[in-house]
Amino acid sequence: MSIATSSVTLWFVLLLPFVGSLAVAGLPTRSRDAAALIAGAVALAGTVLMAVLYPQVANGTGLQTGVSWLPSLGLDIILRLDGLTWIFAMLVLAIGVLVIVYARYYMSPRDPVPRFFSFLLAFMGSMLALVLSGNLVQLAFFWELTSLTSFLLIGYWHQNESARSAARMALVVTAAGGLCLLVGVLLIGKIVGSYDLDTVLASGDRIRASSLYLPALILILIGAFTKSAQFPFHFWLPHAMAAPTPVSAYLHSATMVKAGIFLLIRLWPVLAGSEAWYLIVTSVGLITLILGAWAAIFQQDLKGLLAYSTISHLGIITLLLGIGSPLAAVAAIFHTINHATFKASLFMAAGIIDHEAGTRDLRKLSGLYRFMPITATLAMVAAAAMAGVPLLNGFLSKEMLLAEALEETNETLLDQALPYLVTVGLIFSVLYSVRFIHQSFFGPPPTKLERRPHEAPHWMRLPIEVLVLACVVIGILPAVTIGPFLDVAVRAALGGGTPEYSLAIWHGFSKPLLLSVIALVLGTAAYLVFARALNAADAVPLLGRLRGRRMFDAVLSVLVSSARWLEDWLGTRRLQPQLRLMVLVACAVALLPFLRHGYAPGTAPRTLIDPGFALIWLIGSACAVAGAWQAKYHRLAAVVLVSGTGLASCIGFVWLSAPDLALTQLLVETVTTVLLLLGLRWLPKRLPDNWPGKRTPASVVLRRGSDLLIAVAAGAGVAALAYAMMTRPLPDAISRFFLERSYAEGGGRNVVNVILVDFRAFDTLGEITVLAIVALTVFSLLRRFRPARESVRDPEQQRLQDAFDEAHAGRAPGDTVSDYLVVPRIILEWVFPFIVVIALYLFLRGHDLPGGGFAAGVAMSIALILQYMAAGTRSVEARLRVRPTDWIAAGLLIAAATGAAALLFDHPFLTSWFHYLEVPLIGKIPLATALLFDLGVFLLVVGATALILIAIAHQSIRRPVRPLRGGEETGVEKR
Amino acid sequence: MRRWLPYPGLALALLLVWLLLSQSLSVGQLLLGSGAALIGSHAMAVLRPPRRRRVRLAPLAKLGALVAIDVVRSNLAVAAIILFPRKGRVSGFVRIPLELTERGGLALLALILTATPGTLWVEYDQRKRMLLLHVLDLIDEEEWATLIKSRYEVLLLQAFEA
Amino acid sequence: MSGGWAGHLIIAPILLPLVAGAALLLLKEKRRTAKRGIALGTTAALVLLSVLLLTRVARAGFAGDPATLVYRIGNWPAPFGIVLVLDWLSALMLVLTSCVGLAALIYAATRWDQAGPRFHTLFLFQLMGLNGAFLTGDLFNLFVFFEVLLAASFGLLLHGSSKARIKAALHYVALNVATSLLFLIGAALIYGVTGTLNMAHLVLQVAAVSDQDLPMLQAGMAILSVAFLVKAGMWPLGFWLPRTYAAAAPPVAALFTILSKVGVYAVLRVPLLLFGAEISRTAGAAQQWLFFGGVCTIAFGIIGVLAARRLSRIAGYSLTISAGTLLAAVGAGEGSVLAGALFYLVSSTLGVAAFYLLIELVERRDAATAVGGEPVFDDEYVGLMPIEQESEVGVVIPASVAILGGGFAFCVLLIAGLPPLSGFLAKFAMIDGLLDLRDTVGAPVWWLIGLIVGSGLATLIATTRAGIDLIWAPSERPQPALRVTELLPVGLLLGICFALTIFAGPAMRYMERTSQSLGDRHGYVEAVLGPEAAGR
Amino acid sequence: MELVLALGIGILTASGVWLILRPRTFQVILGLSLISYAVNMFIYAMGRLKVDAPPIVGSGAVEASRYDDPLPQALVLTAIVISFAMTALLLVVLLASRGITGTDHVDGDDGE
Amino acid sequence: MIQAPDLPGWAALIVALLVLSGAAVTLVGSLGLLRLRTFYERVHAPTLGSTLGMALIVAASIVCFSVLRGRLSVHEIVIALFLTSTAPVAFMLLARSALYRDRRGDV
Amino acid sequence: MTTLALALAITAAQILLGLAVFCAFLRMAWGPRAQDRVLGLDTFYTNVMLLLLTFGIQTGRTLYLEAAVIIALLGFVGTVALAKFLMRGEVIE
Repeated sequence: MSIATSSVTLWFVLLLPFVGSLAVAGLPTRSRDAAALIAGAVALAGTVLMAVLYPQVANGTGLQTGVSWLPSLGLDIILRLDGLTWIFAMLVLAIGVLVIVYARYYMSPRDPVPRFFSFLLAFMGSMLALVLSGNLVQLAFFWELTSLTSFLLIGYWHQNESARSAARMALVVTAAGGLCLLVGVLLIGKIVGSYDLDTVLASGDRIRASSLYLPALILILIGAFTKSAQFPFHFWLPHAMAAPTPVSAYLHSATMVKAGIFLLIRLWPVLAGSEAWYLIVTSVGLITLILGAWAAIFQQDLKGLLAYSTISHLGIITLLLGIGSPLAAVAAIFHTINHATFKASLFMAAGIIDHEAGTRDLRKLSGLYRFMPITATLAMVAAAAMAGVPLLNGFLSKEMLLAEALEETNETLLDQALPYLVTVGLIFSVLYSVRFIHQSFFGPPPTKLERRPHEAPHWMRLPIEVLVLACVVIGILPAVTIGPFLDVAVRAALGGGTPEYSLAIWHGFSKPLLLSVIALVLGTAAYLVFARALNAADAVPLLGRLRGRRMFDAVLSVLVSSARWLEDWLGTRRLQPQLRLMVLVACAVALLPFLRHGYAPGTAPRTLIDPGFALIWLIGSACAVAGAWQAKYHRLAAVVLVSGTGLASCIGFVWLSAPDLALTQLLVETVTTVLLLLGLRWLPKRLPDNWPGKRTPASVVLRRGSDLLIAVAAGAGVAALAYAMMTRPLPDAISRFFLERSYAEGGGRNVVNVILVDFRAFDTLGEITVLAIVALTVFSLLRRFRPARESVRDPEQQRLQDAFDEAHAGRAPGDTVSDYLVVPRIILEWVFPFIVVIALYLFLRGHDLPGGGFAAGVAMSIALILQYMAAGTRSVEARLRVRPTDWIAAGLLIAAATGAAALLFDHPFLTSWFHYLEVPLIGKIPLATALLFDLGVFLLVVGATALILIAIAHQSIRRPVRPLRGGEETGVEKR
Repeated sequence: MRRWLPYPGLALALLLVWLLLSQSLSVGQLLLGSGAALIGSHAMAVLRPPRRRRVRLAPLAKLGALVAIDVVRSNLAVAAIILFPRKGRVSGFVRIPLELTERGGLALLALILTATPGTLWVEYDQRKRMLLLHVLDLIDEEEWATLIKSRYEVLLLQAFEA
Repeated sequence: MSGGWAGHLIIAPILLPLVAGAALLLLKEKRRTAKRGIALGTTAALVLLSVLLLTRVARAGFAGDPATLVYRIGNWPAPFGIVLVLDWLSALMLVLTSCVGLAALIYAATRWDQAGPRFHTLFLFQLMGLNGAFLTGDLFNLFVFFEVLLAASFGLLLHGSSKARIKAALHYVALNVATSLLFLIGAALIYGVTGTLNMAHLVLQVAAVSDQDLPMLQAGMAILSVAFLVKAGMWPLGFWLPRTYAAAAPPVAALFTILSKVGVYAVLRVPLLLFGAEISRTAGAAQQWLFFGGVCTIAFGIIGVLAARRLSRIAGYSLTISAGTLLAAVGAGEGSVLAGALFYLVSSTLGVAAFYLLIELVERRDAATAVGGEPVFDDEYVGLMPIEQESEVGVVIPASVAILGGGFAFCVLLIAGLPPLSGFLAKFAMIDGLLDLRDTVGAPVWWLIGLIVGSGLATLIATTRAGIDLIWAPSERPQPALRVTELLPVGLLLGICFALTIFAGPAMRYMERTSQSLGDRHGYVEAVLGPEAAGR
Repeated sequence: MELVLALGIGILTASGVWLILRPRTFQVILGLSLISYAVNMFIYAMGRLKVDAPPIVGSGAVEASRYDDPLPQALVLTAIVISFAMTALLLVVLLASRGITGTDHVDGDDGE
Repeated sequence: MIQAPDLPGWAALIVALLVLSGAAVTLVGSLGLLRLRTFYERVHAPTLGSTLGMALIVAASIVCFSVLRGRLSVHEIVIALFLTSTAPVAFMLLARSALYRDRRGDV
Repeated sequence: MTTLALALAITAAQILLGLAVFCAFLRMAWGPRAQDRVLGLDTFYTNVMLLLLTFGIQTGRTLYLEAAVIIALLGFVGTVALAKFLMRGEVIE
């Protein structure tokens, strides 16, 4: 097969599971056979194609193909097939086929299996992509993807709480590891300068010499250990047994947990060989080996036993990799394959037992051999392989392990103790294997089962048969069967340093054999002695307190509760602290530059003090202080005083050559006062605080004191800034341009107005939009307005006055108010047309003199509001139909259309045009688009201001809706 | 005519105000001012105040002169009160029954009384036609009542209700 | 200024929503379909428009021509009139805005737009404000558009008023009004020192500021930055963010994800422009502050995510995290970290927006959330609101939970930065860039890397805790009634992220150019003021 | 004159800041208006002070130094409008909050 | 800033006198605001400023601008007109509301 | 010379008016009645308007009179609203 065809085949193999996953996901819920068929076909096709690719790797060259993905960061999708990858890919695919066949019969007919097979295929694809990755980042990418898909698989029976929490635990642990791995590989990439696997594998020395080696190593190891359930991250694996058994058989024997191992093997040439590697990996492997085996002994759940044994065997592989010698690495690869075969078959067997007997509890199982002899036999063989009985594949790799353990590699204590500890682990492993078999298949017929078990269907047994056959064949004829493949894999994995090794059943009497026999004998004996005690165990001795899940939960809950505490401590949900912080931060950052450069007022000549202005301005400031003082209990006083401040600032503007500002400020001031008063009606009465003991608490005093300090600091800061700026000469600004062009090119003498409607009309457009939005918001918010209970009723004054009118003969209710307003109302009516004329005047001359659309609009709306005040809402609206939203829309559209008209002449938006028209008798009439724009402003301002004020005013004449029966609602009008 | 110019007098006043504001008698301003006056008087029409009968101007002019004198006089009087407080000065409320019912007249009277320092229009009871007045320097209630009735109300009655 | 109609396209993202929004006001509230149609059409047109502008920038930029397009409003020359500047960054933000906007609007059109009056107008004005803020090249005009978008956001936040919304809105409005005042002070100071408001002109003027005036300028800049950072949600200035967003109606919250980026955008634009390396009399210190602020913000975001009890708060805090990440990336320096951060900005914005939309769908299973409270007052203007008039009668999709779960999972992956969506690539790019800085910046780089990784993990922990129970736990609750139009926007957003993953190469290339352009003051000045000014 | 104006701006700001740090909504709204007066004056002051030099030009050639800087004035006008709008909005929101929570505390609950 | 328009001597004198007396009257009125004892009395005080004080200053202004422009400038009359028609309204309403407060029971 | 005298007179008048404003301010700040404060504000407005007139005379520009016109015409609106609020408990019924 040519390279090109092979590449295409490889892509095909990789994409097939993903495509299959999507296809299966689209199947109807009940289509069990179709789903299984598609999934099986996909996996089988993958297996076959992968097998076909073998020649490409057999000669040691491998295959590499890639597409560009994120070239600037060195991330390309590269598929890289070599011996090691091939072996793993085959494991993934072939065992996948078997698991799919098995699952077809295992899953209940009522299960919506398309989802299951879809997830399974997605996982298969991710796993394949992981092992085929030719780029480290790509590897990390698919690494996380396997975590995710396995999460879905583990949580497949999500109706069970255990499945949900197990899935979550597995996800959190492995995803966290994956993130560490990502950083780790990025570090490696930085050392090497590339994420390309080939490059990385070629730069082992450089990596080990780098100062980043240790962090990178640790991060990558964390990734690998979490995935491969190594101590102390092993705890998620037993809980993951909540997954359907096919998932366990697939993920937890052959694939997912092997990803970590794969990574360690893959990077072995680069990372191994340092002391840190040896110490960390070996000891973690050893601890995991012993711990897992020890815990497995005491499990009562079949799958639990297998899970812990998996942990233990993964420990073996890790240990082997940790030792660091090439031969150990060979053993590791070999054991990986072996473990995959026997453990997958054991899981499947356990699944059959569960299926048939209805329980996986070892204490309830007994004597199943008579019901399912074939399954029992198969399980026995597989278990024997697990225990390391000769003639089976497990034995071979175990021998290699013992040999390596005995080998003296260095002087450390660990090295010395290794053979003994490994043997202890093996003894345990024999013990639990024996227990597994004996307890379930032998002994008296079971009594605690709910149904009578019998042999599983043939097709369900078939996968086990295939796998057990593999165990036996490899065990007996290792050199012929697995030998070549292993050889290719080892060469690919270890590169140049491939050692001489021999795969044979018999190596003569040797220390490893002795230890092996000891382990077998002691293990069996221990079972015979402790069998009964083991059945009574309900916890793992010595490790009882180290329940992984409880610790995980505890860690998470500590995390969450401390986060909550920290959130309260570091954050706040209250407004005052937030404003305080904001002011403080602003003060602080504004201060910083002055700390460095010092503060100095400028040198420009000062303006002479003008007593009249100075007096008014200081009175205005005094008003502000007094207003601040009164605002808590005397709101009205505060409003009055703040108005005073506003007025003073108007005068300031007049004095300081800004008549436009003064005019506008004055008008806005008036409207704001009315607005605040409208609001005041709905606020509660404030009474002075009555502190216990008539004394203000210290905390309150302190807070007020600190607020005062902040306020003074802010004020002083702003004052200092203002002073420093005002005393500096004005830079050569752009304002000259406006002054010079205003009349010539803008057609107006009032430069401020020309800026607003021409030079910077875009600002004005935005500004009126703000006004429009606010008006609409106010309007819509008030539609749902719900006054507080005590302010729903008429104000006290009105009630008293109405009561008075009612109580007195010759008076009708409402007389008081009508007497009150009779004269003012007449006068206000008179004033109305005058205000209208003034508004028009302000509008028309704005371009040349102070005024303009905005001022005119506000004046107009004040005229309206006055009528409302004098005559009342109903009376005004009976005569006057105000449609504020239409005004707003018209204003906006006119302004925007004026601007857009320029586009018709291919001028930019808002390009103005003006012309002086000679009209006989009258003289020159200025025609300017700016005036039209200002008209938009005018209309909008009238509409928006009126809408805001009227909407608030309307609240007074609305009444709560009382729900009637039948859900209908009705409004009861006042009076 | 009514349709186009609902309140001719008002429109004239508005035009006057416009011309005063623009400080110009040019044709352009006259036109603009007329337009504004038109709009203004239509704005008034929207409010639909009750129609008023013709107002006689002669009594009003006389009234204006009187008020001008009174304002200056009472200004000085009140200034004296403020600057040189004298013991025994009493201020208080006076009730005065009014014959004037016309809205405009009432409003004008209220303006005059309030604008004159020393007297303050406080309340008018529409049913009893009773005016409540506050006087800064109250010597004799009766005297105030007759003063107001004879000095202002008579003229106002002539202007508005004759 | 010529170039025919194409030359005027830059103004369209502002003008179009403005006109459409205003025109909607003329329609009676009852003509809901028409309103929906117009709003949707406008937003869709905005998507097309912004994509067109983006391709224009990209085509010119990748071809080696100047990518920055300038539009002089009112035909006034550059430092005097207001200019709109379309460059790499603003084009990107425009596309992002319109896409999120379209998704949110489609979602809202199913039922949320009935929860109060004038929704579509406010929505369009919001888009207008956002687009304006991203396009403008004038400091004060930026303020105006900030106010436009804030005002609209107040309105939208209060849409379908409820107790939580009103309480949150009170804080939000008060804080933002105060912030706006800071903005004004800062902008005024800058004007006072330099005498100009045009950003490009500012670059020139800043370089000419005398030593004596420098602290004033810096103080102005600092105050301005505080205003931006409050909006960006930096710790300790951004406590309002998660709460406010959690209170908003889902489509509104989704749109707000863009809003939180405006502050970051402003930080990217203004201070970077004014205090870059060329004029670096203070650049170092400011960037350092930004960096540490960002780091603290991420840390606080992580804490918040872990502490959150509700999904909407998780989403809010993940915005905090993303803001912090961006700020820290800006602080760490321009270049590849920034490119990664921009990539992250895009994908996290899309992800969180989709997440907000999904949360409501997921939680709808919990309680039939009424769109609004019952009205208290009879309405004077348009009559009573028909509440839930056509609710819950949608097509019940059999696999609704599965779809929800899938969407939820993708959102989580996107936010947490896990494969297979673009979040992973973004984090990868950022960490990759950061690792290059380890020699220049030192230890803090490791903190930042740790926090970036940690934030993903924290998000994962928090969302799985809440999400698994919501989606997976068996319940007696009826299947949620979903409508296709509610899922479509989520799919749209996730689909964009998916596309970003697949076309990561070109996308990242765009981000890199964006990041470069941010550092290229000279190019900016030249584009806006012309070559003579820049050569000065 | 500069000093007087700066002092006034400072006092206004300080009063405003004090008020926005208070717990009652009405205080906050008044505080914000006070600060916005101060800020308006501040922006104006950035064009430096000129008495009796309003930027209203004749039709002939213009001697720019005889006029006050018009740009800050235009900015202040925009700022006035916007702050008016925001005050209105804040007022309505505080009314709604007061109505729906029953208190005028800024946090919607009366925990001092 | 101490400056004034360039007026002929007689006009300057008139203007100065008018302005000063107007201001003085206004000040007296405002002093009354402080010195009078009850609210009802105090309401009378500011009328000084809004009538005579205003009239004097407006007159000053008219004289000043008429002389400056060389033609009659009566544009300030508008101010007088508006102020006299609006100021009393405020006083009236205010006094009545105070009265209501004082006799709560019998409004 | 006469100009200077006039200038001094105007400045003196402005100071007098400033003092008048101060009196008004004291009423606003002291009260004691709410009506007193409102009255103070009204006086404030009137006095300020007069001050503007003097400023107009001082500068010889009629430009500033516009603000005075606005105060004269609309300055009372705030007072009216406040008074009505005191009387009726709400501004618009």
